[in-house]
Order: sequence, then C-alpha cells, then structure tokens
Amino acid sequence: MANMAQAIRMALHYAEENLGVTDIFGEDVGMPLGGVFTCTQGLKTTWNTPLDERGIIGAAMGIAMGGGRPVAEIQFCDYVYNTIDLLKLAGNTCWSTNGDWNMPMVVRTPVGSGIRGSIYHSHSFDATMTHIPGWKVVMPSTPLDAYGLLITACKEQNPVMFLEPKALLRVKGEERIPGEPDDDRQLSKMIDAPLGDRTQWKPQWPTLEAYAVPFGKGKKVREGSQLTVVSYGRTLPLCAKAAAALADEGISAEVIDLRSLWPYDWELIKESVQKTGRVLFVNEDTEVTNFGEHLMRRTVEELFYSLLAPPRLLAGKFLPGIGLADSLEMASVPQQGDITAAMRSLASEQP
Amino acid sequence: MANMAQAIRMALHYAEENLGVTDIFGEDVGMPLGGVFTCTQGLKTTWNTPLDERGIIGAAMGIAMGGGRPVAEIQFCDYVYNTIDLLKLAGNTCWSTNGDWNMPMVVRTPVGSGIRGSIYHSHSFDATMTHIPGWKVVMPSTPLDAYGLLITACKEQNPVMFLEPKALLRVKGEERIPGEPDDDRQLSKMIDAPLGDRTQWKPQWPTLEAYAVPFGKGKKVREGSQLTVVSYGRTLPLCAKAAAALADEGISAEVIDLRSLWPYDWELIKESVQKTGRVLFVNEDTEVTNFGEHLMRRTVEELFYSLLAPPRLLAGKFLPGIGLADSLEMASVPQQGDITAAMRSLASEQP
Amino acid sequence: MSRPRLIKEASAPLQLDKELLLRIHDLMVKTRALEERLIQMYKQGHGYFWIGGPGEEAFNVPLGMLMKKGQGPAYDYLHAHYRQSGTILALGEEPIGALRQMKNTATDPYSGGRNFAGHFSLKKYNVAPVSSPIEVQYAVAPGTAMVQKRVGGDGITIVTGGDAGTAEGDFASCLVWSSRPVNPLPILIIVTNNKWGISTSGDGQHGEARISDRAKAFGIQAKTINGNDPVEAYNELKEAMEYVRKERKPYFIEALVSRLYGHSSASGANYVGDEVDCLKQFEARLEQEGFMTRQQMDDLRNRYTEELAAAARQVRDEPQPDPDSIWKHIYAEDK
Amino acid sequence: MSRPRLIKEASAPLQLDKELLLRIHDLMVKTRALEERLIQMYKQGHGYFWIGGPGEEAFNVPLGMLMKKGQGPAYDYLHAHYRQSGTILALGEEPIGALRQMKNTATDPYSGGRNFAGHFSLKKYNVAPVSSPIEVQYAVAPGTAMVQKRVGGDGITIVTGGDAGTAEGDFASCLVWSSRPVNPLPILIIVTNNKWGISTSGDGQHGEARISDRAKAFGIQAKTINGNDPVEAYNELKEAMEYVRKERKPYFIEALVSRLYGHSSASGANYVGDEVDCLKQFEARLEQEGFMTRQQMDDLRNRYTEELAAAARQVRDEPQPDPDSIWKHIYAEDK
Ligand SMILES: Cc1ncc(C[n+]2csc(CCOP(=O)(O)OP(=O)(O)O)c2C)c(N)n1
Ligand SMILES: Cc1ncc(C[n+]2csc(CCOP(=O)(O)OP(=O)(O)O)c2C)c(N)n1
Ligand SMILES: [Mg+2]
Ligand SMILES: [Mg+2]
Repeated sequence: MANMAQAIRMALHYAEENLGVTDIFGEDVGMPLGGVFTCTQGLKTTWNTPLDERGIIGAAMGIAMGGGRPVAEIQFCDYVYNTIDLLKLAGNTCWSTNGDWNMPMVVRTPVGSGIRGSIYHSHSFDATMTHIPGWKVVMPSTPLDAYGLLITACKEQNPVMFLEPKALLRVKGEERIPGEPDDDRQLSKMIDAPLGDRTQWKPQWPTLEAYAVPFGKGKKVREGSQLTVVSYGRTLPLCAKAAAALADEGISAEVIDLRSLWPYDWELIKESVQKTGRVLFVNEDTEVTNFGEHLMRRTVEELFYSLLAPPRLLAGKFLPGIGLADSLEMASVPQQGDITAAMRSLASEQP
Repeated sequence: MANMAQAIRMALHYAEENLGVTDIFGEDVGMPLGGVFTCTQGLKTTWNTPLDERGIIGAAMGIAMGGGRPVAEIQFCDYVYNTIDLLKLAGNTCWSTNGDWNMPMVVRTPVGSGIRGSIYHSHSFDATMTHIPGWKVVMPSTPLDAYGLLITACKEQNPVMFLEPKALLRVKGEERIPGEPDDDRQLSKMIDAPLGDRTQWKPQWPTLEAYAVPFGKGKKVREGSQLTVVSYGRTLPLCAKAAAALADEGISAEVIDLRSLWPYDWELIKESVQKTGRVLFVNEDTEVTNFGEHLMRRTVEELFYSLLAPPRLLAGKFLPGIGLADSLEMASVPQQGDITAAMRSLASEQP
Repeated sequence: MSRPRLIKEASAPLQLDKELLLRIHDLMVKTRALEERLIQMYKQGHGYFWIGGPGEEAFNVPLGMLMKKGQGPAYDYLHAHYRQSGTILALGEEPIGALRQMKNTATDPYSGGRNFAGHFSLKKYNVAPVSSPIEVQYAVAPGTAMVQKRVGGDGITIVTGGDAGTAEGDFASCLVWSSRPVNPLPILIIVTNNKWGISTSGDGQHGEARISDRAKAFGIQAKTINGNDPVEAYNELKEAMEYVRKERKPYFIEALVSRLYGHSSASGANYVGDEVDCLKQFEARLEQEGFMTRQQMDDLRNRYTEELAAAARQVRDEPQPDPDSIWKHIYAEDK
Repeated sequence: MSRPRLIKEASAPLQLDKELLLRIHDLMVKTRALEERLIQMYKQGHGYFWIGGPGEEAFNVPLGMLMKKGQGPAYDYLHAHYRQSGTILALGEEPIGALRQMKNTATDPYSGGRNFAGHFSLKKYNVAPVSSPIEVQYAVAPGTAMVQKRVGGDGITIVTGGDAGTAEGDFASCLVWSSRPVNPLPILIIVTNNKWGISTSGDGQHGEARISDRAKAFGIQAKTINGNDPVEAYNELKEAMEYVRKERKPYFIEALVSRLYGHSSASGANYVGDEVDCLKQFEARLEQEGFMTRQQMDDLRNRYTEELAAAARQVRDEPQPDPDSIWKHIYAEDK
C-alpha cells in the first residue's frame, strides 16, 4: 500500500487533473527535490518559492483571490509562526467583507514529533490553528484518509489547513487508495523520483479515482464499551495499539480518529462518551491552552452527568521545545507507554 | 485616583529611575504622542520605532541580550500576530541554550474589546499567549495592580507579556498608587501631556514608592460561598458587579481576579472551588482553544469529585472578528447581562 | 528624507485634455466632499472612527480612472490602502456606501457594519478588502499578479500603502516576489508617502534617500513622483500601467502626497494648514488656465456637499446589523 | 545572479604576514576536520542530523579572528548562522563541544543535548544562540547594536545568514533598523551567499543583481566579496569592522562562498565536486609561495583528524541527558 507521502502526492495529482488545482508551491516543493518529504514529486504545477513563509501564505491568498486554486506548503509547521496574522486574515476575509470575498486555498504542513527533529522540527500546530476562526483544519492518520481529506480540501471554498503528522508520512497504509496498483514496488517505480539526476524523470501516474473524506466526520477505529479515546495524527495509531493491548487485560476501549479538527464530529464523541462514561483525549501539542482542553470543556459542559470519571487529557508537556536527545523527546510528548498507562488508569478510576 | 494608563506611566517612570529600564519603545511611544493610550507620555527613555512589529520584538530581544532592560509596546495586540515565532523564540532561548542566555524583556500591549474597535482593535491575546512556553503573562484589572505587576515585570529575568485591557485604561482606580497625590486633577496636571505643542513640556513626577504585585498570585475580589467566578481584565469588574447584584437575589458568589495568567494561582482557585463546588470562568478571547478551557481542564482533573455542577466557561464567540456596530460587538463578547445570567444559572443548576 | 526636485512646477501648463482635467477635478471634489462628510459624521457621533484619504485625491483619482475595471484576472486588481476613496469613486462607486460603512449600518456594502470607514471591498471591481493590519496587502498582491501572468491578457495588479508601512517585511516580500527572474510579475507597486506614520515623522526612520531606491535595488523600474499634482500623477500612472500591461514586469511608484486631516479621528481629524492641498492647488491652475471659474468650482463643491449631507441623513435612519448576523459568512457556504 | 568580477585573482600574491596566514590555515584545517568528523558521526549513527559550514572556512575563520572577544556590550556580538564553526573555533572554542552537540549528550556545552549540531550558544563570547528559524537573527541583532551605541566604546554587532534567507522580511528589517537617521547602528551585516537554499537555486529567485545592492539602497556601505579567499575575506572584514567600530554606522558584506557537502545530512552530506574548495585553493597558494609544504599540510590535517576521531570516541560514551532535565531552564530562576 501507499505511504502517506505517496497518498498526498496522488491526491495532489488527482486535484491537478480534476479539481482545477493551479499552483502547488513552497520552499523546495518543485523540482528537483519535490518537497523535503517527497510529497510533491513529479506534480505538474509545482514551483519553488523564495525562502519566505509570509510570502507563501500571502501568495496563496492572492492566487485564491485571482481565481486560482493554490496548495501552499510550509516546509515545517515550526516555521509558520511568523504568518499567524496572515492565517487570521485568510480566515476572516469572508466574514469581514460580509461574504464578498472567499479564500479557496489549502495550506499543507508537516507537524509533530517522531523523527528526532529537535526544537524546530517537532512542533505541533493543532492548538494554535484551532484557535483561528474561518479555517477548516484536518489531520489524517492513514494514507487513505490523507488522500480523501486532501481531495475534499481541494474542493473547498474556504481556507483549509492540512496537517501532516510527519512521523506517519512514511508509514504504509492498510487500505488501498482507489486506483493504486496492487504492488508497492510498482507504485514506487511509477511515482517516486529516482535518486540522482531527475531532469529527465517523469512520473507515471496510476489512474486514480475520486475519493473524498468529508470534513467534520470522525472515524471509529475500534469499538469498545468501557472508555473512549479521542485522538488524531501521530498518537492515533498508538491509541489503537494500546486499545488492542488492553483488550487482553479485559479493558474495552473505543478509539476515535477525529481526522477533522474543525469542524469536528461532536456527535461521534458524544455518542461514545454517553456509552462509556470515560474519555481520554490524546494529542501531542503542549498541554496549556490545548485543543484537547476544548474537547474536554465541551464534554464537561454537555455530558457532565453521563461521566463516570473525570475526562482526561494526555498531551505534550508544557515545555519550550522538544529536545533532540532520545531521552528528551520521549519524556516530552506522549509515547506508547504513556498512552496505555493513561487508558488503563482511566478505565479503573473510582471516586 | 489614577487611571490605569497613568498607573502604567508611573510604573514605567519608577522602573526607569529604580529598576534600570533603558528602553521604552514602540510605534508612537515616544514624543510627541507618548502612545496611542498615553501610557508612555513624558518618560525619559522612550523612542519611536519604525512601523515593524517584528523589528520591535527583535530589538527587545537584542537589547535584553546586550544587557539593557527593554519595555517594548505593540500598539494593539491585534498587530502582534506576525511575531509569534519571535515570541516563541524569546520564550525558548533560555531552555534551548540550557540556561546560557536569558531574556529579561517586557512586552506591553492593549487587548480586548470595549472601545468599538472593530475587527482589528478588539482582539484578545490571552489564549495565544498562554500557549507559548517560557513567558510570564499578566493582565491587571485595576490601576494599582497594573502598577504593581509592571514593577514586578521590570524586575524579571524572563520575558513578560503585560496585557492591558484597553476598556479599563481610562477607568480610575479605587486604591491609591503609593506616592500618588491626593487630588486627581493635580496628578493630571503633573503627568498628563498637554494638548497641542508638547515640545517644551516636562512631566512632574510624584515621588513614587516601590510596590510590587508578585506574579502567580490572584486576588479574591469578593468572598462568597455558592459559586466561584474566575476572570481577569475587562470582564473582571463586570463579574464583581454581577456578584454584587446577585447578592441581592440571595446568591453568594466568590470572585477571583487571576491577574497573573502564567503562572497562575491554582491554590486560590482550588480552595474556592472546593468550598463552592461551582465555578464559572470568564474571559473574552474566542472560546475554542481558550485559556479558560485550560483552567476548566485542571479543575475537572483535580477537583472533579468536589464539583456540584459542571464548570462553565463564558468567553468570546468563535467568530473571525468583532464587528464594529454596537449590536455586533455586544453579541460577540461577554457583556454585563451575559455574565450575570451565567452566574445565576450556574448557581441554581441541578442535575 | 528631503523632497525630490519636482520636474514639473505647480504653475506649469496643464498637459491633459480639458475634458479629462474636468473629470479629474470633479472626482477630486466629490472625494473631498465625501471625506469631509465622513469626518463630520464622526464628529457628530454618527460613527466610531474615521480614517481616509483627504490629501491623496490628486493621485488616487487618476489611479481609479486608469484601472481596467471589471472582475477576474483579465481586469486590474487593486490591493488598496485605507486612504483610497478617490480611487473607489473614480471606479464609479456611489459615495453613500462609504457613509453606510461609517455609520456601520446593515446596509454597508463593504462589510455589513463590521469594519471601519475606508475599508472598502469590491469583488465586482477586483478591489481586495482593505486590511487594517498595515502592509499585508503587499504580501498578498503577488498572488493575483501570478494568476494574471499565467492567464495572459493585459490585466495587472496594483498594490498601494503608506510610507511608514514599508518598514514591515511584507514590503520587501513584495519586491522579492515581484522581481524573481523565473517569474517577474505584472504588478504596479505603489507607496503613497505622506511623510508620517501616525505621529512618527518619516525623516528619522528612513535610511533610504527615496523609498523608490529600494525597488531599484531589485532591478525594478521605479520613480518618485509628485502625487499632489493630478496631471503628473495621471501621466506617470499611465506610463507605468502601460509598461506593466505590456512588459508583464513590475514597476514601482512612490507618490509624495499630503495628509490633510491628520492620521485619523484618533488624532482629531482637523484640517492641517501646513500641508499642500492638492485640490486647492489644482483649482488655482484650472482657474488660471481658464478651464473653470471660481464660481463653477464653488457650485460643484456645494452640490456634492449637499448631496452627501442628504445621503448622510438617509443613512442615519438605516438599521444596525442584527446581532444574530455575526454568524453569517464565517464560511463561504453561508453565501 | 552572476558572479561579480573578482578584483583579486586566486593566483595573486598573498598579502598577509606569514604568521597570520598560517594561523588562518591552521584554523581552516581544524574546522574542516571538525565538520568532516561531524558528518562521519552522522553517517555512523552517532547523531540524528548534521548541518554545518564546510566551504565557508575562508570567510568564517577570519571573522572569528577579528572579533573583539568577550562578554557584554564592550565586546563584539555575533548573531550567527548555523554554518559558523570556523568562527567559533577561531574564537578559541574547543571542537569537542560541537561533537557533544552532534551526539546530543548531557555534556553538550551549547544546549545540553537539546539542539541540532551547529547550533552554538556562547554567552561568554557574546555569541547569540543559533536559531533554526532562518533569518530571525537579523531582527534581533539591531538590539545588541543599540545597547553598544549607547554605552559607547568600540564593540560592534555582527550578524550572519544565508542568501536564500534574505527573502524573509527580517533581512529588510535589519537594514531598516540599522540605517535609521535618528540612530544608525554599529552593525556589520553579513550574508554568506552559497547560491542555494536547500535545493532551490538562487538564480531564479533574486531580482537584485547583488544582495549587497539591497543594503546600498539604504545608504549602507556595502560590498560583495570572494568569501573563498581567506586573504580577501580577512582584509575586507578588517576594513569593514574598523569602519563600524569607529563610525558607529552599519556596513554590509555579501561573501560568495561554497557549500561543499550539500545543504545538510538531509541532502546526503556528500562532498560536492563542482564547487570551489577554499581550503584546497588556499593550500595551493601557500605551497606555491613556499609558506608550507604539502607534507606539512598533510601532517596538520592528519593530526586534527586524529584528534577529532579521539574526541568522537570520548563523546560516544558520554551520557544522554536525564529525562527529568526537560524541566530545567524553562525560566532563568532555575539557573
Ligand atoms: C501591522 C500594523 N501595525 C500597526 C498598526 C497601527 N497603525 C495604523 S495606521 C499606522 C501608521 C501607518 O503609516 P503609513 O504606513 O505611512 O500610512 P498612512 O497612514 O500614513 O497613510 C499605524 C502604526 C496597524 N494598523 N497595523
Ligand atoms: C523560517 C524557516 N523556514 C524554513 C526553514 C527550513 N530551511 C532550513 S535551511 C533552509 C535554506 C536556507 O538557505 P540559505 O538562507 O541560503 O542558507 P544556507 O543553508 O544556504 O547557508 C531552509 C529553507 C527554516 N529553517 N526556517
Ligand atoms: Mg504615511
Ligand atoms: Mg544559501
């Protein structure tokens, strides 16, 4: 199966061919590199920008205003923080003009830890981004969802922030992208750029099919009855793995992949928490003024009397950065063991 | 009594004279204007910067590194959002260098609604700022607290974000600044710049006394037994007024002025909530991924079994902006009536 | 920065057709009357805040007249500053819309009562929404120009802003993105230099002798012109726009203008005596050359003043936006 | 951008004292040996990421030699790029610290195992922490220069960064803030132009003929020099620093340099054959002028290579930081 980077590339190809995408751009997004994570190799509308994130977001806005369909990349979300005013502007333009202008633009950026990226290649961006109104914010945890969410993003009339969990970009999926060839090596030969000289290289795209994951719809990854775990991105597969392990201990955990952070699937969370009475929110952004706290607030406000134990949040520690050394990264953001322990403890919590 | 703008000015004067403050700067901070809210009139180390917020924050960092003591101003917090990366950098420099460098710098900026400031003079900044590690974040609701917190800020070895609730800048205090003359008109004559030509004007500073409000300490503004209200900035006096009004209805509300957002006075909140079992958090930042949600999370995590009703958050609506028209502003951020109603409803909530 | 030696003296003969001169004059008067009405509305409590362009009419009116008006990349885009009412009126917009925005009524065509005066938005004429944050339009403008470059035709992008704002990095970004050898853009980059940023004098803040020097460093054709002279402005803009339309390359204009009522209502919005008043100066020349009499000009001014007073009375009674309308247009689906 | 015509030919006689030339050479070799050891550590799995300055020694070594070394505003501040090991060694720093950072050990003197290789921080020598975010150092640097201007003395601020990064607004901010007529700053602004930003060639992205033209627009004295020639670099830096020290005004240098091992380990970190190798070129001249024999140079290189291999072995056994150490130094009180 395709990995997430390939899935993104295929979605972008599909969007170039079928959805009118006109510009896929960012630092090192075009030839010869095709993106630091290979996500934009071989696409026909890619180009390399100056090293200027403000210019990149600004250009995306302008292209959208001019009737183009831009997909901009910020090389690492760690470098998006000098553009927050522009992101706010993109998010408020429709509202501020009372509906006169809209901003059909997609911004993609890799987020999160997991590659020993040290202080500036490990940031999460979900907390900051969900605080900015007017955007839709998504974050897949599988290649197929990445494909489907990106296709939906490229159809949107509004700005979409597409967060790519960098630890999962090279992980192969368990479901086939519609149109993807059966053999992984064949796929790689077709669409992965060769090492060395690429000037003569052209990808051979498989015949991809339409497949759109709607925004605002989460996905129940595992059924369970005793507690609910809501997560997304890098930590989602860890939650699923923890749930599988805990099943052996007789603990039945339901796992929800939120996928869409804004709007999000409140109905799915609600139904689950009403059933289990216990909920753990997991993400890896720093834990103060964190999006998981919003989800927890909503849970408490609406489901207080259904709760059997306090909702819990497992998130990144409130630290200025994620340190390079293994020991530091592991201690800073939720790892497999932390998640399993938090689930176990919540399942057994008694007043 | 002095208003908050005068209190800030006096604290800065005190800090120039006694705490080694070397540079008070920002757009229009120096002569002839002395700040768009008059906060920096007549001070001796003020100067006008280029119109460049990134340059302002950068210069503050550099001045701090060079051994100066900068107090930088961002004219409105609405214009700070292109500097978030620099704020993050200021906040992580000590940690990233394993303690080699520190950043003793203060940034002041007016926040919030209340002056019909429309989309770009009404922003709140507490949610975004409390998500940035390495800073101390404060927000006074009275002139005396403004004076005391700013003096503490100017002694800090770490970056401090001093948020000024702009709706309160011209409100007179009920407590005297130590050293402030008895007569308000006299104070005004001494330290308010005259209209018209100011080239010859010099302020006459009263002999101000040391007064420092420690960071991390909230203030119980009103004792009560049935519910707790935690707020800060513009909404704090509204909460206090609501509590007074509700006392007539037989509802006894305790009101806490957080003052210090990071670090914050958890002990004060905890003690109160353990007593009342009910808590309302009030602020005017937009309500998704909001600092009040953090406070609520902590409350739920630590005090779940003391709660008689779900904690509540009253915050700004999740809108791209605050509209100019009266009707729009009133509908977008908590007003007196909203606060009173929320308190009343929480006090009487039964499962 | 010292003023450049102006090539054309204020007393030099007017080099445009009489008809064109009268149209320019008419629009300048209309703009001034509009701005003065807006200021009066503010002073009478019919609005919370005023900011606008009295003192920039001689430049902004010709700009609007020369724009290729329409919607979509075949036409010109304007990423405007908040002092651009002259341009908007020259595009044919009725002034009452600006009054409605001043009074933040539900009928305000630019923001539905949400935004400040002078914050125009006209998708129908490719006028991008005026942003309160200074200079961001310079980061956005290259985007529309890129689309125009690709689709072909002669539509161009125009971006305007103030002198102080050029200290923001976005101004430099605009120069960088517009002049890339791989893709030079059809963009006219304009700075209206009134020598002030609120209370801060430009003299102490600009190391460059001319703001246009910064564009020249990028190999961009660049000029500093007298924006208080509508004839010079018209001719220079025409030349610049023709260049951009044809060459599909950037061009830069720094226009020296006046700030006749201070920065905004926050600074009092009173007439400033010591700045050149482009309208007064132009009228003197029109009179001198016998194109119009003082009487005709006074009549015109009075007519616009009265029209705008009537419009203001009308706007006064229009409804405020509904509180529930805050939920409209967060997303484009709501349209 | 095309290369400038270089005034001094690579074959011209060396214009510095023999002793000085040998010191420069020694530090260049030491730096190269350090960078090659770091790359090897990465390739052997003793580090997660390498980035550094092989190819910039001819410029970075003289820079460090000429700095007024010490702590506080009386001395020079350096707001450095991540390719600056040559400067750090020239300041007298032991190379083992860089290895420790590469191996992210608890003993790493620059970040305690927290930050990437090449991210030096030396408060004792006024070396500001190297930031991963490109170009922010240009926004910060004017601050230290302002303090230096006020306290007097001859301490100056130096800021360095790459060519691609000049597209960020912070580069322009640095020019704006350094050249304000009210307060010109004692700052030496440097760009090391290796013609690349990761995989993006500078040719298509720079409208300016020379990056130094951007500084000239602000009235800043500016030069483009051959950063691959240590003699030219030394002389030009000396002149520039003397100017800044005495005049208390900004000066700008664009140094054309090479990127000998690609951008970083992310691009493979292999030796690139088609770039000028400043060390090879310099050694040829030293040999030609009879200052050193090939044998002497080989011996020197071998000595450093061995020393660094030994240091790497030592570092390999040093402990990783304690997990609980994440809580240290969030605030300065914890010191
Ligand atoms: C990013 C940003 N910073 C600060 C402000 C506050 N502000 C509004 S107008 C202005 C001065 C603008 O001066 P200039 O760019 O010369 O334009 P002018 O008003 O003179 O036309 C300032 C500082 C703002 N609106 N946006
Ligand atoms: C703000 C920011 N954007 C993007 C990056 C990713 N990045 C790291 S180095 C680099 C290229 C830098 O090129 P240049 O400025 O020429 O310096 P060089 O590496 O060539 O010395 C990029 C894009 C970053 N570190 N910071
Ligand atoms: Mg101006
Ligand atoms: Mg480079």
